[in-house]
Amino acid sequence: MSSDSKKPTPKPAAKKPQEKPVEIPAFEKGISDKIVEKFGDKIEVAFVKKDRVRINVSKENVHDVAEFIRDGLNYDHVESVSGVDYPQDKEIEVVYHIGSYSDSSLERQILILSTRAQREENPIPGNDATKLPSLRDIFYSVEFHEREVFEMLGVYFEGHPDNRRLLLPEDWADLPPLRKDFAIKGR
Amino acid sequence: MTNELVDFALVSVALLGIGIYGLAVKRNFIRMLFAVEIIINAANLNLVAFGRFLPHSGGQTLALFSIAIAAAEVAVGLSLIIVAYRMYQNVDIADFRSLKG
Amino acid sequence: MGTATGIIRALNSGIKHIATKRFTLRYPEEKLKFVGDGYQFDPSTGVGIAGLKGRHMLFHDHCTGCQLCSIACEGVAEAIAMVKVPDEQTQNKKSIMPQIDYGKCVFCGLCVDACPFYALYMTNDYELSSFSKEGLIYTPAQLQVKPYVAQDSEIIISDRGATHG
Amino acid sequence: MADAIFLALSVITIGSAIAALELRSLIYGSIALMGTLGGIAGFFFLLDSPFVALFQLAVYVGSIAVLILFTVMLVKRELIFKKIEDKRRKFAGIGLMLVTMIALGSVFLDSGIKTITTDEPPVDFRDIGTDFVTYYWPALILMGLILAGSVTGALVLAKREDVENDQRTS
Amino acid sequence: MTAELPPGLALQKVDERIMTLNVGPQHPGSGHMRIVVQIDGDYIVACDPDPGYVHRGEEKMAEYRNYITNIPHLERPVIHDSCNVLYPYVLGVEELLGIEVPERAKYVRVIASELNRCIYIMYWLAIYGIFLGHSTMFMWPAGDRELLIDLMEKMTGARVTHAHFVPGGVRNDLPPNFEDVCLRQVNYFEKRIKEYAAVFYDNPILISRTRDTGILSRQDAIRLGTTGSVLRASGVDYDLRKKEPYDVYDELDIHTNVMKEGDSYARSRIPWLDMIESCKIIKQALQKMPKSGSVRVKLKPNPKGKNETVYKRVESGRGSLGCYVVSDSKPEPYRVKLSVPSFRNLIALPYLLKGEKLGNMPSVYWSLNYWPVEADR
Amino acid sequence: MSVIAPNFKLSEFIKSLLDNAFWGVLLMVLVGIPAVMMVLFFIEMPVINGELLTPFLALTWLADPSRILPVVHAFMATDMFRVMAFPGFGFAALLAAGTIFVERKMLAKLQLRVGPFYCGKIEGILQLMGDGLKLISKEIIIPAKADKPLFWAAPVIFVGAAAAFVALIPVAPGWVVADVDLGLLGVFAVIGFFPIITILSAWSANSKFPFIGGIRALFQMVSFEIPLILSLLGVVILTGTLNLSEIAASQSSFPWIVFLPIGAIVFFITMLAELERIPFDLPEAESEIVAGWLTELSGMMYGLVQLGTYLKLYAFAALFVVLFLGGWNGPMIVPPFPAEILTDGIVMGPITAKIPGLPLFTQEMLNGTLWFVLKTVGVIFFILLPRGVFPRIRIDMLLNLGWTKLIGLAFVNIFIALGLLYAGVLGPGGLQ
Repeated sequence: MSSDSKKPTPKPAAKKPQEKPVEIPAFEKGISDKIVEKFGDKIEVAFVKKDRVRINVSKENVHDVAEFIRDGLNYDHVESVSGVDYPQDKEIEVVYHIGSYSDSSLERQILILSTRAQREENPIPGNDATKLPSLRDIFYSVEFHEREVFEMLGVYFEGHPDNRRLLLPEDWADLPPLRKDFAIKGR
Repeated sequence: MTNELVDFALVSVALLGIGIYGLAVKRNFIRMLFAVEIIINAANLNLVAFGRFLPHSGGQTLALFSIAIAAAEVAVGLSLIIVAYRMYQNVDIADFRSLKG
Repeated sequence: MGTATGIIRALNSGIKHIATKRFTLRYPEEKLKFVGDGYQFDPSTGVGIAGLKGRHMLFHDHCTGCQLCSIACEGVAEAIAMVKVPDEQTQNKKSIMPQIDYGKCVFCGLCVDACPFYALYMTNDYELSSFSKEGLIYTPAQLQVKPYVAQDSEIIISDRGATHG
Repeated sequence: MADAIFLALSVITIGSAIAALELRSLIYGSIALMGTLGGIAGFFFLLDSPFVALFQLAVYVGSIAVLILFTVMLVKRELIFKKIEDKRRKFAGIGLMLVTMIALGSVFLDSGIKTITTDEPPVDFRDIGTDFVTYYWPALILMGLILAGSVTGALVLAKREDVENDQRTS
Repeated sequence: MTAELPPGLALQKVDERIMTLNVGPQHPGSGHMRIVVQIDGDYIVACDPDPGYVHRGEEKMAEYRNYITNIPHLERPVIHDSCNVLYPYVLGVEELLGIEVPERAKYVRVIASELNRCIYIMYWLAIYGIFLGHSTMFMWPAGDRELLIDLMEKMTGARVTHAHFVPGGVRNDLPPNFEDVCLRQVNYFEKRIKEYAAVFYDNPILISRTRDTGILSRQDAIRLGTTGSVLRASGVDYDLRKKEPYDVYDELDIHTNVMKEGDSYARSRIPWLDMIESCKIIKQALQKMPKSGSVRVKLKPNPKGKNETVYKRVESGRGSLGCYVVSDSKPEPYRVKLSVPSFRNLIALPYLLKGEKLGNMPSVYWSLNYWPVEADR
Repeated sequence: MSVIAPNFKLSEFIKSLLDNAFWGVLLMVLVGIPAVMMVLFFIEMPVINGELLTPFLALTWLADPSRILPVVHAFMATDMFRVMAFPGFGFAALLAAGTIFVERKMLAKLQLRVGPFYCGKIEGILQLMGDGLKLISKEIIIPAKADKPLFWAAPVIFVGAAAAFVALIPVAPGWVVADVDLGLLGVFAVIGFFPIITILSAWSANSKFPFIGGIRALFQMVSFEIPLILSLLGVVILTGTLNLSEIAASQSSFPWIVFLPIGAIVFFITMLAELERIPFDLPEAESEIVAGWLTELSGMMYGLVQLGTYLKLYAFAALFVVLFLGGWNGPMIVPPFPAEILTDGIVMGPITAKIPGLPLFTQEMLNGTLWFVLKTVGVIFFILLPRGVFPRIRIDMLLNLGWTKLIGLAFVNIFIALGLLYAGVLGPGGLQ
């Protein structure tokens, strides 16, 4: 539950806008402003760069924010869902790269929505506290991506209708392999 | 012709007997259809044999009619079997009791 | 009748191709020609000149035994091991040179890029098969040999199709 | 020579008729039935009526046997090998068979047909064709109608209400 | 989800009439994956794709290697399209390291990328042909592909796994006389692929077989997040080379092929049109390319990235290919995520196959422009 | 556990050869020769040159080339020769083998590749033999739960049915294995056997993919039999006979394809479907159902099915030639034999060569065979060509084609034939 927007050290792009006072693109700034206007301090804009806007959300709000991104901002599909493990924060970050096909002004934009789930030392995938709300009812295209994140990092997506393994073998009994404490042999 | 008419007639009687036995004993729908086929063929054999020995072309003509009708009968019978099988998941006619009435 | 004309067009195209030249490289008898004799490194720009990424060639008088190729290979294939060589070179005090295991090498060419003294090149010798795993390990002495491969076939394009000639 | 062939054919026909009813596997039963039908076709050849014989082969072996095999294969595998009958009925059936065979056989043997042989030339199959289109033409048309009707009826009976197309997920 | 059975092992109870077919992994019509197909008669009632037979953990491997040594293994997912698979990673690393690429290198990259796209599509087309039982359409692309492979071999030195793109440019310069050879072979190649129309694309049997099968409507294509030829066959005009031009694509004249139908035929025709388009791009690039100049910026050994995340995407042979790189100021990337088009298009497979005939299974499956090895990564 | 081949040792190799030779000679002396003699004892031997051919005499003559000739003559007059060699199995198998070779090389040429190349030095002509050897030497694997008798029997019966089909085809005037009065009806009867064999083989393998393939083959064959039969009725109406030899002889002036092109097209398409050739090779659609009903067959069983398939291909092509292309009719191109060749042999200076077969092979027969083979090869070419050009079609499209379009066209063909008959243009017996 410590996954609020208080980002610890390796939150990469947080200080970036401050340290380099490059001109912030206006259109992207407009997008981030709309979200900030709607949700206020529930969210945090991590960076605004050319074609990329990154927003950090806590896991309680991610569903509402995603719904607003779809309905209010015309984003319509998720390109990629990546999980990043931060063992020193005891958190797992899940990053959604959201794009739009139907709105021609948003075609080159990627909205990066990141949220964090609690990480457990001894994961029991699906049955521990590493849980996030699924965005499948908002963006249908996350279906296989979330399945992949579930098996690779052990993040269970509540509300996902088909939370089975996808890539790993059925008898995989080790740690979720993309966690940092799963080490490749010999390395 | 070295064979006599009575030989063919006896074979056909034997086939008829086997067919009757099958109809009486078997409870499998498909096997009963086999028995009916055997009886029809016994009749055809008689038709052709008598037609050959009269001699008259009517025997063969009737046999051809009979074969064609048998084909129709088999088609209908098999479709009935399929329907019944779909309903009861079985081929035992004892299970088809509720068809009565 | 679009269907009929389509079918006739397809058949016609098929029959026409019976008279087209065959496009097959009959490999062990013909070998495709390549640019140069391998991957050369241009010291002035630091850029490779194209060639084939085949087996390596080691210039003993350039190699200093700095192990950079081995380090470059570490993350990729771990095919390069540094071994002692008997001959004495002035620039190579430790007398170690790379030995390459072609059972592991992926021919990415990173070792060639890593070599600061231009001692390691890749050549167009790609026929490296061997009956044993040991036969695939090339010692520095073997790597010194300049390969000779008879490669003369080129793609010839004419009106009746392309062939390897 | 014809006698040997006749004997062989009778053995094949009657044997495979019994086998068709008694073999445990329905598939083999169907194959044995094909043997019976082929044997009957052989008898037709012996009787100098090759047209009926080939017709028998084409219709029975070519289509009816296929239909039967197809139906049998639709049935569950364990039912193909299941044999359903009861003992008492079996004895009664054998009795019935014997009674029929003995009665009819004795009638045949007793009647005058025992001595009938013929040396006349066989009926040409062209005569049958002439018969069909002259004397029997109403019957021919009726037969065609019956065939068409029965096939249509069979199709209607066997057609299953198809899986409705609720395919697309929403 | 039940706690006892591991996910993925739970068996559904099915109707007796329904037959379950395991199409793959050892099946001529599956590629390196398994499709569990449930058929009722000739109709598919359910379909469950099961990839993962060639999963190699590329993303995990990338966390252990530095930015440069990641190159040879990151191109392995699609060796036929290896330049394009590597492209977003290289672009991302360039942004992380803050490198500006020389102009000539950008053109060389575009040429290599377009050649590789053609090579990939030819391979895909060959398999599509054999899936439809058209053996000639297997042999012709497999043979004509050799023209381009020969070009790539002259250019990079390797036939499939080129490892040609590096952060800061390309590995080596073009060989002498390359422009003429390339122009000649690409011209002949273009002539050859236009001959496929009579035998394959305008063949009435093929058209009647693939028309109106596996229709993906425009809304669904967007909603499912498909990409590449699948998306453009459904009427969405979206090509990253035009919409978000990287390198020098904004200086080239690119035409995007879009079809409205969204059926298997449109999905299979779009890549072929793309190939013809690629040939034009190559010719343009050969014309506009600076005739000399550096093609590579020399990097420091073991470069360290900024403490940033980048997400770069390119248009590969199958669609938009994204690469998300998280860096934490170490020589190794903290996390590399490949968002591959095959994986994104796979989601459409169960959706398209439901209610389809079994005979349409191979054509619909392969028209998704799907490469199993890439989806597994 | 994989087995590594042991190292080659010359001594062991020679020993194994000697062993084999020893056992072979022993078995031949103890079993083989007595068995042959016993068999020969029961066979009615022909009388040649006024002498009864006893086994002893036969063996003596075998050693004397000048005395073999009458034996060859006698053999060529037998039915055995007809069944085994010339119009029958051997001839058809030869043509079938040629078909396979031509198919491979032609397809390779069409697909811009080389095809079989190395086996046999010249363009790989011995490749087929190599493949046959490979198939024979392969292990025959039978699925554990297969119905073994049926599984074994099906390929053999398949070849048998194909051979029966071949037997009905007249090659040259008088050269036909079974000159049945109702040949065409016999063809229909034989064709009816193939679906049964297919479905039995498919069912007996007890596997899913063969079963789906078998059901597809059944659908395809049964539904295309009807347009096949109907498309041939036009020819029967015009010739007024069912005898294939008479039908072929009736086309001495015009082949029927001139008058019945629709029937020929319908027959050609149905022929492709009955043969399971591309574009109708659904029963073996490898991308959907691995290899259809052939999936579980291995080794020589697969080889037998392939042999049967190509025999069937030859038979269908020959049937097309006989029915629509005029059979053996064609201009005389073989020079007539002078009488002295038959009696004295060919005198070439000091050497006199006597050709043993010539009295049997008349000029008409050679000419007819030549034309027949030429036409058949042409038809086979057009059967093979679609394989390089068309993709496979789908089962519902196939059934739709068979039941609606082809049957309709076949009826059109029948009405054309009837119209020609009643208009008095043509009638039974050919052009009047």
